Amino acid sequence: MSFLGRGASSSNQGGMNTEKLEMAMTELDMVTDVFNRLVSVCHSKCINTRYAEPDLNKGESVCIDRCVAKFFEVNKKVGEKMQAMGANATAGGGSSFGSL
Amino acid sequence: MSFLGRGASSSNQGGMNTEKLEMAMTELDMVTDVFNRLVSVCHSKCINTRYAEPDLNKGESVCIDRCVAKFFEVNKKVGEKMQAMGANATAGGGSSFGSL
Amino acid sequence: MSFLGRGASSSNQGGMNTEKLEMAMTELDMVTDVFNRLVSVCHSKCINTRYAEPDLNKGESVCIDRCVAKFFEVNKKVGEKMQAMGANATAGGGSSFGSL
Amino acid sequence: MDFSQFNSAEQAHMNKVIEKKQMQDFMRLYSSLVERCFQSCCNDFTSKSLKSTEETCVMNCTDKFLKHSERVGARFAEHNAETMGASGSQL
Amino acid sequence: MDFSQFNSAEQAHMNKVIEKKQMQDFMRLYSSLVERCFQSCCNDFTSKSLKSTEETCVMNCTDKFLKHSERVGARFAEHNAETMGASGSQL
Amino acid sequence: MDFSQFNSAEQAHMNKVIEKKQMQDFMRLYSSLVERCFQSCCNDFTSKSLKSTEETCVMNCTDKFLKHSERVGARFAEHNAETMGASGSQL
Repeated sequence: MSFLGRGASSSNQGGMNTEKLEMAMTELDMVTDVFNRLVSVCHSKCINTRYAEPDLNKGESVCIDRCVAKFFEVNKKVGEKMQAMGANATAGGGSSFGSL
Repeated sequence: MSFLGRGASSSNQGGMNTEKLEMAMTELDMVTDVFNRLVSVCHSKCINTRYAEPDLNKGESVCIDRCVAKFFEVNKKVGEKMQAMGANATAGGGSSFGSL
Repeated sequence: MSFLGRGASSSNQGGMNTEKLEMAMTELDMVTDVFNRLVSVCHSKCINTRYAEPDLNKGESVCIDRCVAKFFEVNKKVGEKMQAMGANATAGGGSSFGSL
Repeated sequence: MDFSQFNSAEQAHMNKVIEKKQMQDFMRLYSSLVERCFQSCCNDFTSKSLKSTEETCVMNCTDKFLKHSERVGARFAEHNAETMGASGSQL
Repeated sequence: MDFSQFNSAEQAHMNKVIEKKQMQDFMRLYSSLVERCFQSCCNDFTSKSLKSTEETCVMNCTDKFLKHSERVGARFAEHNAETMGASGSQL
Repeated sequence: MDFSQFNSAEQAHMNKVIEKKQMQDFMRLYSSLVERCFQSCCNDFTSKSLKSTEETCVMNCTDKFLKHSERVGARFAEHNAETMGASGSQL
């Protein structure tokens, strides 16, 4: 959507390399997306939703740390798997899965 | 958002009819949205989440085929219903519901 | 994304103050987001999903009214809480939470 | 939202943007409705065609969701009107 | 979708936009897959490293989801082809 | 992300875009928090006003979610720092 209406010479406007900026924005969007999923999934795994107190208790805190570590391990495994399956052919040859 | 800052003569820039392109993009977004929902809902209906094996078994495969067929039937019924209710007045008179 | 490629003098194009328009659009997006969440959460609280009849029954109707009222009260409490915690420092000093 | 401070070019542009957004929102509503009613009503995949009980459920689900949505919208608008007082137009 | 009425500048632009969108969709697929398989397979947080049963589950989950997605895509394409007839290209 | 190869116009523009995005992300966080805490804490619709037990629950829910989010963020940043080594700035 956002790429419509920029005309053909869109790759250099006002002294800016817009392609590079767009790539940075896409990366930022992706990191935000992963972070939001991580927050949500670790909340569902670790936080007691009775909400009897305002602070994270010891068990919840430890659970969060492990949850994040495990999530990144899963992220790496899934990335390797998808690369092995060649599924990332679609992605234009990106090779950075698993490193996030 | 993406339509801001394009100026008044936005409907023809660089020899492109941007209105037409935007319509095509909107359609593409909509099809992608429907497809993602279809994948998600049929996964929840058909796939055993114990993940004991990597392949779709016979039962899961047949279920997927029926799930997709049924989803399109529901899509059609809902579209007809909304047209009948005149709810699609909001959509600027689009008449293609149910055909996706 | 949509802000890339607009050039440096983007704040006034074609006689329009785009900053102001963008702010209005952001507000519109936010209101839409809140409304969609409200519809979804009150549906889950109030509507019987057996769908035995097409109309809202008396109990469902009353529940919806109370659900919306309560949601706004929660919205206000959460906004006040976040302001008290200074969490909204990130938002560039916006002070309109709780009023939606 | 209060658009009264916009000049006419801005208002015209804003109207176009809002119209576009309403179209997208309607599409999103439509597909979410299909997903929601399918999820609630279809649980038998021994055949690929809709059973009549499923179809009735889907029709009621659609009807009810739209009525629900309308009622929430009415309460929402009332709340906005109260909160913002008499100044300007609200969503 | 039928792009046959587009001129060449429009088609070139459209292709770029679609390519970009596919990249974003792929990223979205990737992160949703990680979330999905993590949610289904990881339930023990007495340690921070993946157990071998969890790892097997994640691998199977990934494999199965992609096969599921492919199969849904095939049925989806068939449906589109039927609905739209022989005119133009479909997604 | 590493913005060190950007020229100053690009960095300035990028900063503006990021600021805008942070605003939107904050709004999204805020509404998702309201939804989450309402969903968990409010289950009695025999009256339209918040009961004190519900209010306490909502306050704790908000507090806890923000602390949770902060802790996840800290671990996330550590992970990124480790993965990417000493080169450039990370999100």
